[in-house]
Amino acid sequence: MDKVLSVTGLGKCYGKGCPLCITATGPEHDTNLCPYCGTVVAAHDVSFDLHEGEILGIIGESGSGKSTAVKCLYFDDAPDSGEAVFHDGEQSHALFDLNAAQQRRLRNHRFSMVYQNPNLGLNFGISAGGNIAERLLMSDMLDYARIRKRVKELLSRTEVLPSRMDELPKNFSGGMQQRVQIAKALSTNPPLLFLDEVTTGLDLSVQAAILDLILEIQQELSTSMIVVTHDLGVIRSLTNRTLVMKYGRIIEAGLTDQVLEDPQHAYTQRLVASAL
Amino acid sequence: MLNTQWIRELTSLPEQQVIELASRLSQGWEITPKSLPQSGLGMLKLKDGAFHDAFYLGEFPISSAHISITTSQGQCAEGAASLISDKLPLVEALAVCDAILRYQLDGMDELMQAIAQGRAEKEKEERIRQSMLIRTRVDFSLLSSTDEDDE
Amino acid sequence: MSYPFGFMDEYAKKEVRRGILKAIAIPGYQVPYSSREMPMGRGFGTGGLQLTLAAIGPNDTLKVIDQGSDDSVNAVNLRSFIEMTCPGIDTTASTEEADIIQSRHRIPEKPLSEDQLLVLQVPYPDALVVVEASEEKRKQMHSEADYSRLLVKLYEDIVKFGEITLSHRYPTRINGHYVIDPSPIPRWDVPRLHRAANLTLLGAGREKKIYAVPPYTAAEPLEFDDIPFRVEDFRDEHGHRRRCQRCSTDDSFLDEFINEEGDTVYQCSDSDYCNTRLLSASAIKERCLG
Amino acid sequence: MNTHAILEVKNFSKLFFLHEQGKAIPSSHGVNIMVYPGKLTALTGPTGAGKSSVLNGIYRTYLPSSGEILYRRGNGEVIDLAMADEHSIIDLRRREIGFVTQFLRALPRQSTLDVVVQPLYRLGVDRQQARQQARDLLSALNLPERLWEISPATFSGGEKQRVNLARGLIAKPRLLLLDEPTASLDSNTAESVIDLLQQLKQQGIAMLAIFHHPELVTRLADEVVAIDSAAATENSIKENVL
Amino acid sequence: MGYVAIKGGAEAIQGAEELFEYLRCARGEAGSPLDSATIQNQLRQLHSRVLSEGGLYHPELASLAIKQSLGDTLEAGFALRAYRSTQPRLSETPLIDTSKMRLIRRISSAFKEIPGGQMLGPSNDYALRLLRLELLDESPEAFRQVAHQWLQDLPQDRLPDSFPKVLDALRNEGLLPKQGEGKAQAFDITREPLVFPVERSAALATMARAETGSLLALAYSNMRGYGDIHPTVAELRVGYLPIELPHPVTGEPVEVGEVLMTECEVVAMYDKPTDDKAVMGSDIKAGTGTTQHIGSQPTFTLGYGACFGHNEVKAISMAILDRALQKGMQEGPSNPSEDPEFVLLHIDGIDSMGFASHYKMPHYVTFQSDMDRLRTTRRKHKETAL
Repeated sequence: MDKVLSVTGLGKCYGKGCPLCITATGPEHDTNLCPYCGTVVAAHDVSFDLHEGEILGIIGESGSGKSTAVKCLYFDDAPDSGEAVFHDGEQSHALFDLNAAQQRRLRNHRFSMVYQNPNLGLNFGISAGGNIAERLLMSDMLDYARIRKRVKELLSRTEVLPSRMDELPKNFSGGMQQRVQIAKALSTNPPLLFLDEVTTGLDLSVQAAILDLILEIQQELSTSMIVVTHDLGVIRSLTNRTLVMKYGRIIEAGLTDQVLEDPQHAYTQRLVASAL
Repeated sequence: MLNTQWIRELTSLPEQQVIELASRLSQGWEITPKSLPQSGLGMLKLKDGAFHDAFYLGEFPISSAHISITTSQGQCAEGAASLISDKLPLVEALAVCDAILRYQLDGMDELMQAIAQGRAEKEKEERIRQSMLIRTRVDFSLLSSTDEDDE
Repeated sequence: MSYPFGFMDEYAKKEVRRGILKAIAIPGYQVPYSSREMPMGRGFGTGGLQLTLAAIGPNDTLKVIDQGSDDSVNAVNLRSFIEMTCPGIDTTASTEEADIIQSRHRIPEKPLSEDQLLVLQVPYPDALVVVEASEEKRKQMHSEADYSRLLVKLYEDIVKFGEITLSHRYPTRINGHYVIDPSPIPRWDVPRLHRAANLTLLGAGREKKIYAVPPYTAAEPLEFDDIPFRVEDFRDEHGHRRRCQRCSTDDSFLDEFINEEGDTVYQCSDSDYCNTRLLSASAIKERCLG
Repeated sequence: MNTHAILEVKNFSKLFFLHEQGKAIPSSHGVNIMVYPGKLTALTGPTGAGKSSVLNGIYRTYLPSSGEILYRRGNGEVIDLAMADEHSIIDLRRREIGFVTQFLRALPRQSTLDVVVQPLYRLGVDRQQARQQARDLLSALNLPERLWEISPATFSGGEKQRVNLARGLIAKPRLLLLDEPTASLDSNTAESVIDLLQQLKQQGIAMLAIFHHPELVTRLADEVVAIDSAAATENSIKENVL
Repeated sequence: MGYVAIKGGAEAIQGAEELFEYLRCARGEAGSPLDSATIQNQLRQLHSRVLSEGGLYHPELASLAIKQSLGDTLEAGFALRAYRSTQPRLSETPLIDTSKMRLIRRISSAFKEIPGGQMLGPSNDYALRLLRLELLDESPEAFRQVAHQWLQDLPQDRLPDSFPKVLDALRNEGLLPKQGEGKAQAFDITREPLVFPVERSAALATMARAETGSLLALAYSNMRGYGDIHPTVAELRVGYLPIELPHPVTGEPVEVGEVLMTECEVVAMYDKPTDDKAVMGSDIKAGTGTTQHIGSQPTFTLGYGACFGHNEVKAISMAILDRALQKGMQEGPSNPSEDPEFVLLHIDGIDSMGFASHYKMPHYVTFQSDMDRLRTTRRKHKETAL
């Protein structure tokens, strides 16, 4: 299997920083806030690989750095250190060396993000179909009839009635909005998809349906995905491998069933025990 | 030593009086501009009171004149002035006065008298301004002592 | 008080000229400039006026039109101001005779030549303003030629109305990159920007932008491959092209109004074009009859 | 490693360190096992001897504490499963090594058929064809057809077990790990499972199994490894043990 | 044959202007024209607004502008602006410190007693807003008597020429952000266009010549709850600022005049130290009680407002908006009043008034085009309905 993404030593601090920030924070110090200068070490030395068609989970509580890592990769935030190489067919892109325009290009054409809050991924002022059309138009699909056809296909694939494509997403249920978000994310067949707490806040049965949909799509399109969540159930259902983060560090990484059945780190053991 | 306030003092006299004085004192002198007298705008650059950042508050009219003089006695002098105003004749007159003061040319005494007269005018204005403050000063200490008396 | 030639002080005129040169060098790019206050309202053509004043010289012949007409109040007002502050220039109502044509809302019907300059007055310089209020974000979208949100607006229009509802100010892509707001000209006038022989300068005074469509430059309205851009339709209910009730031409943009009898009548919007047609028609008639 | 074996476990140990209690709990110690293509090796021993830990260790659901787990891949290459990187393990799980446990884990809403067909989808088998194979297998395992389209969440223990088996067997792995696959089956179904396992053996599939009933060891095992928590163990052929 | 209905525009324009002028002079011989000094003194506050909104401290032309525009502040400011477009820029003052201002008013609402004292100066803050009907029929004698009376028995004591700033006292206590020298470069909005993001100096300059009502409205939105800076007026000063320019020959500073101005400093509720701002936005998992934050101490935050003339509402509004904009620039705007683009592009009276007026101009062509769209759309609608 080919590597899609390799991340090495990614780090991100909020604050002015001091020489002691790194050594004075982390799981062993039980904080990510530097006691000397007040800097938040949101992520430090985060490294991992992602292979084609793989779903990687990142689990941790809020402030663990899991969202920071994904935000950096999706260019919502800029890291302070580290490298990330995205392998796209013949091409390789050192993500953090690209200029802003190149980054936005990748973001619009090769990556996708499904946010916990559909408000972030969708424009509620335009129709569900219009939301999906925007991404297609961005990729220079300029034939109205073809756009309509593709939008219908995507919506049926994500089990949204195509007859509702011209309605505003704000009239939809939370689960439906998530489906539209997923349809939009998939519209350009991105090789890399980020999912940020996509089922948080949804009813249990809706959660299950969304997870099911994500799995099906992953199998069909062999999209590589990074799933960020604090929910062990999501990790168990979706992912092959899991990173556990705490206070900005990866404290454990392994096959998902191994992390859940035979956790090595004290924190992971506590996490798993508390979820049972 | 030339005081830096003389323009402010002299221009508190009526404009026409200053122009006439300069033209009378410089009668018979040869006056040539060192640069063309101009009027236009100046920009006021302030230091803000909170962070001491520089910023521009706005513009004001400005005129300036720069002349050289050969007096009837053959003495050479140079004078210049700027003024917040767009009245060129006035600023040209001030440039003449500047030369007189700077080179102690003939008429210096008369000019000094006019300046003293202007200074008296300014003093009057200044006393009015000071009165605005003195008469509207809030005396909190008085208030608090009254309170104590009541107790 | 007397004013310098062209009203503005020389420094200001130089700055406008620098802006013009930059605008020509980057077709369709909105060049910011520190627009000066003119003695008429922002929105009354102060952007176009500054361009005209920075470009005009004593031997130039100027035409000022508003809504296609030289007699419109705004055109009259601008023309007399320019005459007052630019001694030595000539003014004309004839499109052909003018070196500089300042216009609001119309491009003259008669194609302009390489020697002519068209100055358009612009209220909103940025076509993206309908989808993005923040100028900072719009600037970034332009730099990446990211017009997808504008196209979504067209998409949504077709979904909702079966038609693109943009009537004037139709977003137009210049030289394959920047999309401009071509000023509130009707869609009728957009194709006449495309590869025109003349230079077109667009000036927004209040929004402080200058941009240009240089001679022979592509100017293409945004459209879908299968739903082409369309100009105003002047056919009657039987599908016949309406004619100007005055000069009888059937190839110009028409104004519609209600006459004394309460009937709807149509007339050329471009007064010079109408007059020219009328003159040549009467010349022909005379020749035939005589 | 033995040239005939597909799997050779050498001196495998597993102990759990529980941070909360601050103590280490030994589970398996010094286990040695051989598994051969077309043969079934049974793992026997008392409850708590760590039999399941061994299977989990081989499948890498548990991280082995020490020892080697040498596996011969389809292409002849030998790999130590105790040390292999995660992506190799994922690939092996997808293509070569199956694991049937007593527990069924599936997405809450997923239909039985969808649960069973998953491994084939992952291999990229045509969807139609994959579903047909799943149907055939479910009927071979006597699961009533009316249950195929509903979620196994509400099934009885025996029904769940069959779904689990079907999913573990459908992709025809080269090595199959079985942890009490017939534990909660009625005798009829148990018989059909036994048939199925026999067939698999004939197809050359290697199996390592833990059985609830000693009788099944007798009927199915070619090799037996008896382990207890105290002593090191190794393969012995069935006859020697019995 | 006449051409549509717009023929004769020129005559109509001239007629309209003559009528406007007639209304200025109506009442004929019974009235008398306003002179410059009357406007400057009797319409002092109006005059101040025009000075600052026109962005040009020219008291005489400001009076003229008020006169010819019949007292419309927007129009009058506009005329001053148009005038400045014709004038060359000759000079720029050195950086002037406003502590040299010759004050006529100085108050603080932060402290009862301030070094140098509080002086109310000319203010009607506490006057009852009752109509003074006696002024309806004011005789010239009574009018002159008021001034005469005030000038009687002027006190002889003398106050210092300048006063310390209240902020300096707070700063010495360490309650304000540490003060370095500040930025020496300033953005000139009269010669460079605003391209966002802009520097604070561009925001200050834009607000200094903004329309008073617009500034007030946006500042008010912040005070009411669309924003939360909770300001206190540390000091409000009105006075004459001496302008010194270097002598053209010797280069030594010479006072060339003075401008009347108002300035205001507000102190706003404290916040995290500026360099820790990013911390506020991120999801911090704070450590246990053992960790201690040894970074810089929280301080009050500050806002500054200033304008030509005597216009206190404008200076206060500007100071509040300055603080709000700093917040928006640092943390991203969460309210319109914190959004630099929103605030700075909508407060200029000349721009906004001009654009509102332009809707009075003919829009035949665009309206024709609108009608075409509506008709076509309706036709389509009918077709699909059939």
